[in-house]
Amino acid sequence: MLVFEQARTGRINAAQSVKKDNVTNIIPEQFKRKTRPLLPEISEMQAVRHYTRLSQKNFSIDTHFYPLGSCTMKYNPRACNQLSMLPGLLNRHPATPDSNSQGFLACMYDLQEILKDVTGMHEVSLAPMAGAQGEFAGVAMIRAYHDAQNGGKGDPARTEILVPDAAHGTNPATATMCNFKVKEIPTNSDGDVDIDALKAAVGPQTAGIMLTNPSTLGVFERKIKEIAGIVHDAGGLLYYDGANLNAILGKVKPGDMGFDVIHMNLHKTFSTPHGGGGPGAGPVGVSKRLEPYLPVPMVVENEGEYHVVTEKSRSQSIGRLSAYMGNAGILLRAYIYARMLGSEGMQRVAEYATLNANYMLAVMQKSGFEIAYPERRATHEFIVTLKKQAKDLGVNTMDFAKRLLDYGFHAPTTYFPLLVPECLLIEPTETETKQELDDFMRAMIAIQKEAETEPEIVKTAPHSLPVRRLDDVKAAKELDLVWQSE
Amino acid sequence: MLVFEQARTGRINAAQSVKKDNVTNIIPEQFKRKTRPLLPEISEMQAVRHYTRLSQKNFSIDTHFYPLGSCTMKYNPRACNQLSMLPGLLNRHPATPDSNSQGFLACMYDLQEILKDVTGMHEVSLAPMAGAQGEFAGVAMIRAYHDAQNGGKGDPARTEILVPDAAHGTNPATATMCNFKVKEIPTNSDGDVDIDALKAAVGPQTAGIMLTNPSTLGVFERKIKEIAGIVHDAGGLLYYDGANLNAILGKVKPGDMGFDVIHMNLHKTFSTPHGGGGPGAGPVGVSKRLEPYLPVPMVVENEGEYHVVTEKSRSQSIGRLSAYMGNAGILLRAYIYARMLGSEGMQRVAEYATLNANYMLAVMQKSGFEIAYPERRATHEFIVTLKKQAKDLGVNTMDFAKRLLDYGFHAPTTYFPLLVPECLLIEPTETETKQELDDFMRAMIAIQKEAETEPEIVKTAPHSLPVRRLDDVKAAKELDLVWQSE
Amino acid sequence: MPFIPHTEEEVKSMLEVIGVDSIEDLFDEIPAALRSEGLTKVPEGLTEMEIGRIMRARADQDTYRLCFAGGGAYEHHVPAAVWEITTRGEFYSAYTPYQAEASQGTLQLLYEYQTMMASLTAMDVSNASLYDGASALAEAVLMAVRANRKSKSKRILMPRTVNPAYRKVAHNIVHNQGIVLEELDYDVNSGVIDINSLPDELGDFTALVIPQPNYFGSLEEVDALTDWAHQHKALVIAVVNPMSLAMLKPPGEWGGVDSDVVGADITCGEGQPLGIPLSSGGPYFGFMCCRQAYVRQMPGRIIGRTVDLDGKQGFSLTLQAREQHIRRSKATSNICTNQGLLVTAATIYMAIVGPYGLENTAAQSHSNTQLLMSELEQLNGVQRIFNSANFHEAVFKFDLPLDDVIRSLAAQGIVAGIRLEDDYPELGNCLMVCATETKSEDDIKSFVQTLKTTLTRLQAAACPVQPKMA
Amino acid sequence: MPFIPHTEEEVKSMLEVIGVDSIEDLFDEIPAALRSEGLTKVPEGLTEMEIGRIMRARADQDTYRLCFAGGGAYEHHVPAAVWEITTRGEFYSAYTPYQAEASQGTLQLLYEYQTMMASLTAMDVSNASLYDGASALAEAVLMAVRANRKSKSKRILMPRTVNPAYRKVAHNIVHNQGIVLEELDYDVNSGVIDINSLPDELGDFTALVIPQPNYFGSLEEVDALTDWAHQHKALVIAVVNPMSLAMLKPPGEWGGVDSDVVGADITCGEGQPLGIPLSSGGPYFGFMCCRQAYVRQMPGRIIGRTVDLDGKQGFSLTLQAREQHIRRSKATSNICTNQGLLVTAATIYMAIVGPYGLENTAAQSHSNTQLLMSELEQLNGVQRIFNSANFHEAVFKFDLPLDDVIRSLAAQGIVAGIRLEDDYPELGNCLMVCATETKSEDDIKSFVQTLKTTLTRLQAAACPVQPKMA
Ligand SMILES: Cc1ncc(COP(=O)(O)O)c(C=O)c1O
Ligand SMILES: Cc1ncc(COP(=O)(O)O)c(C=O)c1O
Repeated sequence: MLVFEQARTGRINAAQSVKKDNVTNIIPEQFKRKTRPLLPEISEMQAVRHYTRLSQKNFSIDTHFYPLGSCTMKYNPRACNQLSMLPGLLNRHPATPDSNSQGFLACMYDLQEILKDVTGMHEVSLAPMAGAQGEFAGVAMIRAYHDAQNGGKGDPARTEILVPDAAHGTNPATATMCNFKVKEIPTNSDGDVDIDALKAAVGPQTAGIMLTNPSTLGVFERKIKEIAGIVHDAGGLLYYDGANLNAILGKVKPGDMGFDVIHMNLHKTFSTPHGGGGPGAGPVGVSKRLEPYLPVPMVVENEGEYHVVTEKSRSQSIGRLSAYMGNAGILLRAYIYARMLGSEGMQRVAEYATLNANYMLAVMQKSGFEIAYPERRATHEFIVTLKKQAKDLGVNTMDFAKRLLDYGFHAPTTYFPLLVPECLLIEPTETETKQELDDFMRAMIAIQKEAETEPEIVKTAPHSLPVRRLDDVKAAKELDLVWQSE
Repeated sequence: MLVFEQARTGRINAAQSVKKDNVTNIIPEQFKRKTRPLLPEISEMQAVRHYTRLSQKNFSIDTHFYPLGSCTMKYNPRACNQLSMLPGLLNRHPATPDSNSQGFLACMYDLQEILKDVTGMHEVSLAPMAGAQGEFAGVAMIRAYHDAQNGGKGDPARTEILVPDAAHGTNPATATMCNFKVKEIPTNSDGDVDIDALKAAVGPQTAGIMLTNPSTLGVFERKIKEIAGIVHDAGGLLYYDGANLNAILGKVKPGDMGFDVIHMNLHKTFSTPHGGGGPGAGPVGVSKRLEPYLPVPMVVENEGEYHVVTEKSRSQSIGRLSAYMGNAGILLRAYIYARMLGSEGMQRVAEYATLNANYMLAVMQKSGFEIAYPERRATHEFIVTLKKQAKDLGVNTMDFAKRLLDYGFHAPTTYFPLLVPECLLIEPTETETKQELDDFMRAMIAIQKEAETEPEIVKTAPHSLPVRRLDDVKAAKELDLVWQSE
Repeated sequence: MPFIPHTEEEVKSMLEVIGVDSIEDLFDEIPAALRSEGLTKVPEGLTEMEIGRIMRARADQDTYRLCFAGGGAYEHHVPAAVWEITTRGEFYSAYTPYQAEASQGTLQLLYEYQTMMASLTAMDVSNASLYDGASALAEAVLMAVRANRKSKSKRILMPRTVNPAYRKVAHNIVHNQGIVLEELDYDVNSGVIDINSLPDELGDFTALVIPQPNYFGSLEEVDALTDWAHQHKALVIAVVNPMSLAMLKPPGEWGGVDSDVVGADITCGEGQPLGIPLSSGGPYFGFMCCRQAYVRQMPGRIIGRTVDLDGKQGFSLTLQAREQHIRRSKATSNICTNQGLLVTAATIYMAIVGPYGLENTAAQSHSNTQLLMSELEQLNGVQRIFNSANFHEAVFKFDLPLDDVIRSLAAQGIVAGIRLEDDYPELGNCLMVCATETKSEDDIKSFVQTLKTTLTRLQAAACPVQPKMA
Repeated sequence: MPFIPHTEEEVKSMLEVIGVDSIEDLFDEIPAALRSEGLTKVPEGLTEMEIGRIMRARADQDTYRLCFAGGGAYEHHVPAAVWEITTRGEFYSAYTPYQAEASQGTLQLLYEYQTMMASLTAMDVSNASLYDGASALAEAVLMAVRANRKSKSKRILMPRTVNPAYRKVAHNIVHNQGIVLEELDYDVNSGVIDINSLPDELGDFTALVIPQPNYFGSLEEVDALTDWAHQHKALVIAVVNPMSLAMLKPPGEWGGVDSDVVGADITCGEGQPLGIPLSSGGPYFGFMCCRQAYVRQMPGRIIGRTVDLDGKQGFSLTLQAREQHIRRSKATSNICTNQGLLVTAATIYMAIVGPYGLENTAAQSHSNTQLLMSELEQLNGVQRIFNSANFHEAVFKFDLPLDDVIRSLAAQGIVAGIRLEDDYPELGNCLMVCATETKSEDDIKSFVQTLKTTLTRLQAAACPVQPKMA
């Protein structure tokens, strides 16, 4: 039942309603609202009960294995939540003078330093509020860089951004937002970028390339140094999509691969919560030549005092991307997590995430599932393709995905990357136990058997969730986005 | 799966494990533990997932209507939890000097004053940790009072406590703990105490009587003044079991009814959480003559400063009943709740709890259910007896109760009070909406229909819960209280 | 190992299955030259207890007593239930609801949120959030350019009474696409846009941005502005404080006096006042609502109600063809991760306070600010500078150097307000203050009293030699 | 109306169904003379925001910097996850699991708890909690009297090294039934019971209570004491700190050297160290474990594992025939509501820290106390008074008036420890201190340094006239 259907006109939560004694209201008539908005008139208990029960209808990391490839669904330590919400931090107004904000600013500064270290970049800004905004900041910096060339006259010919066909959708979308044309680069059959195609594609029109390494195919781009050389030689810059940083944390630094700019998804690698869609945090790191363009605000240290620097003192900055300091509370969570991991712990993240993925790959392969890149090492994730099942049994990836829900597992990422047909991108993360991985794989094998013997049960799954399979076509055709009373 | 079955030897939560650098261990060999205890070796995430999932298997006020008679399952405001756990309160060691505890002590003092007012008693002690301990304190004070009579020689003939047959089990059990004999007083067919039987029962052996008013039969004892007279005239004292205070909060004061001592269940009337079994808080209030015997500690105010008083300065006190100040954190919750209600809000509690119960009684009666005391007003609860259903259809109260779970409602109290056969004691509380009550009654009617047409579905209920009906006989016969590996 | 559950034995058996000797071997495709030497600036790992100690010390350091700053981030009471439910694992640790059947909790909540926001703004539809108010404005500008087929100008009229940070963010984002934000000045006496100053002859604009209340807390002539825009074939982008909408005419009802078209076309803003803690400026959430006709131009997630195989009601992400994961370089925006958890909190907040609670909160904030204003007006050396009606913020000009005042109050545990000079050079020595419902009368008087004492002290310090018989 | 959802319309329709005119009519069975005039000492209701302001001010008032008090309540680190899960509505707002099928969450958790506690104490079985450590001891005494069929004495040997508050509570509860707690003194040098002082000739005791560590933090000769009791047909009631059991021999393994019987018969204690915040002394929880043979004499709830109609594992309250709601005046105890929520926290705590975490916490607490002791021993005017091995507490005698020291440290934000004189007149000017794992080396040194300065200052104040050339 919707919350509105539980309401009754005139029901008031007095404990939550400021008393209007002696209220002065001098708002002129023409500015006033005339009718009450449709907010539910329910009691506090009704609200608590309704949303508590709704919450129970979700799968989440706290309740289920959630091997969603590219999303790094690992344990979100509860300490990060609790400590980032300490009253002194939770109540701090963003306009509080620096003098009264040294505790908060110290955390931001320390986090910048930590991220510099793990990325091998020259400088970091914490400003962007998610991966896609980090990408925006990065590509905007690439634009700013080219615009500053030739003694400030710019390099207007550089109108293209190269993007491998395996890239996440945010990469081309970001290039467009920065007014670049997108040129797709194909992938070899072994999952690496097609070097010949790249060579053919670069030129004086190349502003840069956006790469994810490890790529979204779950493999490490081995020719990264060669790629960097090709793009740099053509005058382009290299952008690193850090969504997969979990795979190499502390093991390899993007800065060492030759990247000029990177974003990180702290809500992936640094385990801040996904919150059913967000928030995230997408700090950017840059090489020395892009440093002047970093988005503000940033935090600097000066004789033991921390200060916020803004566009005022950073005139070449691409500027601010949010009203204040990005998703500050999320940055705090990432900082707390980073400190708990420490230098050794970070490397272990990459190691065990990789171990888990390669273990699953090996078992899945032995169990008869087709691996997309069987000759490659998995990084922290790998791809199974169910194209044979789809063709021979009429049971496709979506069917497997939905049926997994019945078995108590969230589905891996489906139908991404787009270039692998009927794919499942599986990312177990380092925080899952071998037992859990084994249970998941047993479920996959059981579903495979079902697909062979009673495919209907798979094709009409799920059967044990709050709803059965939903009609997405109807949703898009007969748009119902807002509840109307009768 | 049990938590132990998810463990693996050697799994360590490093973030939760104090580092043992430089640890000095000078415990002599003969005192040392030799084998590790069987605590689960699981990761923090496993623990979070396991207990989060377990929690989802519970019914609770935050998820379900829970009309458990005598238990006052009403909304537990979340503010009470949050504010009682503010760091300054949560971290306070009980041995903190009074000088550094004025905030906490002020709350305790204010709560004492509030409880004095709502009970109409002369003085209050917050010490007891639940209703039953409040009863113990009360009856122990009655004993202390009699022991102090005759110039301190005592009144050793007073060996009996009278208890109506409708009383809660804790009443007779408490009398026994204080070494009194229990004499049961029968109830009239209208639900009031049988006055003639009472008159016959009192005498020089009577130490006192324990009464619940409104009684556990869901009716107000109309002859209370007469009863008080009879018992007092016989030299006995009157104990008030405050479990049902919700029904009369701010409307009638037990002190005005003639009671000498009362306990309150703050986890009922003052809405502190039940926590799956506890904690509670059972403050006691007394008339002037019992004041010297109140349990310690208590809080007094002196020129704006609050102090804890102990047995040191209260030599006639029955003493302390807990190591510190009872369930302090629960007392804080009750205080916060009381302040939000305020004087008017308290009276409304009684009014709307009573309205809800009488409304349900009326509808249930019209729907054909047999009411135990149809000629009486319901207080905040009332009794339905299903003895006809049990006899005619073979579907008993337990079957109805279990079937209600399938309909998404917690069952009312079953088979209590013992003197009404096949009874359901229904207490809706004031925080439930009319909609919820109507839904519950629709479910009852639906179950009645099932009982008539397909009784098996009721007799084998529940069908939609994590487990089906459990074998309690096996549980008691083949005791399995502790998990053993293999 | 923190957060890694593997035992040695398990690692051994897993490596065996893979067929390698060590975990290190799994990194053998990475060119050796790239392998890093380890981390040098990352300190050693801490236990939860150790980091707790550090964070508590830092948090304690930043605690203040009273805050009268607003400027886009407002201190409101948040019912305890809001965050106790929002941080339940099932909301907190879920991903974007791609698998709808396993995400009905989040999806139904978002559908309810869309309904609440649409009603609050009186717009047809709402999306499920953007990053924050500032970036929401940027997205609104981009959307207006896509949506307004009648204009090719890529010029947007942007009043200076819009939050300066929002204007900067909007510029930083949209200028890459050649979109120009043309500034529109305000009237110095009223602090609002002078209708007569609108560039009637200047021709083609894609959209007019209208803030209400504006950055100074003042109330713009939204009806006239809306009608002006629609007469000039420009779309109206409303930037509003959702809390104020409990009292103020919602954007969906603006205008229609001198024009057939009623209402703003796109409404956006900052959702923080709806149950989101101040938290140093984030995470908050941006909201966006629009006319039904423009829904396919809207960026961000949108949830639709549909049915399952049994015809039972259910919810799912819809109109995904607008989004980057489907449309890639042609998407309406690059946004992917949004601010779902904050929307969760805001939805629960609105459900708990309801229409009356929201109205009372807004009214009390308005009233408290009126009290603060009248108290401040009685101080020497402090003058209110705009004479327009306002919601819950007001601007005061100080005779003494404002920075000294702010610094001194900060040292006394009071965040005095927002200094405007950086963003409005013409408003030197001007402080913007705000008193929401969380301020008691005592708080307000204590602030004014402290300010008075401070001013006297600073005054005395400024003229150390007192005239003998003044 | 706070927490009441009724609208006027609903009230009207409900009254109609009942057939009365007003809510007031529903109280018509209450004699008019009894109706109260209203409440006079209860202030007007407050909103959540208003009470929040009051509570925050009061909480801030009581904040201190460091605490070295123990004495039965110990500051330990509690992982954030513990209370975030414990306060989930489904645990927090459920009742006692009478309807087992709708309470499997709580019931399985309690079964797991019983398993953990039985293993930690090395006893056969555990109940599901009692109120606190002190009242648990009282219940243990009552239980021993029921269980020990060989003794009719109703006399219990109660060492003075048992927490004095526990002894008082036990007396206050059991003396009503004519049970006598006979005091047993300790050795003044060691602070533990002298085996040779045990009353060999005095005859029949129902039970001997053995604390480990004892109230002073010292380690009792548990093996010899246990054997002595069993040789004398007395039961052994162990009172233990569950945290210490990660390092110390568990009661189930005590004795058996000079007796055939191994182990305590009943073990009880305070569960607070297992993840429960200090919270001014409560709510905590009492635990109780015993031999299988005595399980039917045990008070409190007990959970059993069983099967459902399909043979599937499930959990329910069992042995209810011991309890008051069935057995009434013949029940093993009057306890009904227990401390379920705290047990929930303790179970999650033990699951998260695991055996290693618990061991390390205990070991670090022990070690920190050793450090604190060695630092204190270097101060002038402060002497340790017992020479026995100890766990994480120790007693020091001061030359200067202890109350002044305590007061002065409190004013500096330090809770110095527990003064023993009230309970032990012979220990005048003695302070008991405790340093758990939450104290860093710096904390300990800062405490000792502050103490040193304070002592010097007090010393100076005590002899205001300094000898000229001392
Ligand atoms: C490979 C990749 N790149 C970029 C992104 C975008 O990050 P965000 O969702 O934080 O905007 C994602 C996340 O979904 C991703 O998986
Ligand atoms: C009527 C009555 N009396 C006494 C009690 C005992 O209170 P408690 O459970 O708090 O010990 C109860 C509660 O169950 C009760 O309902």
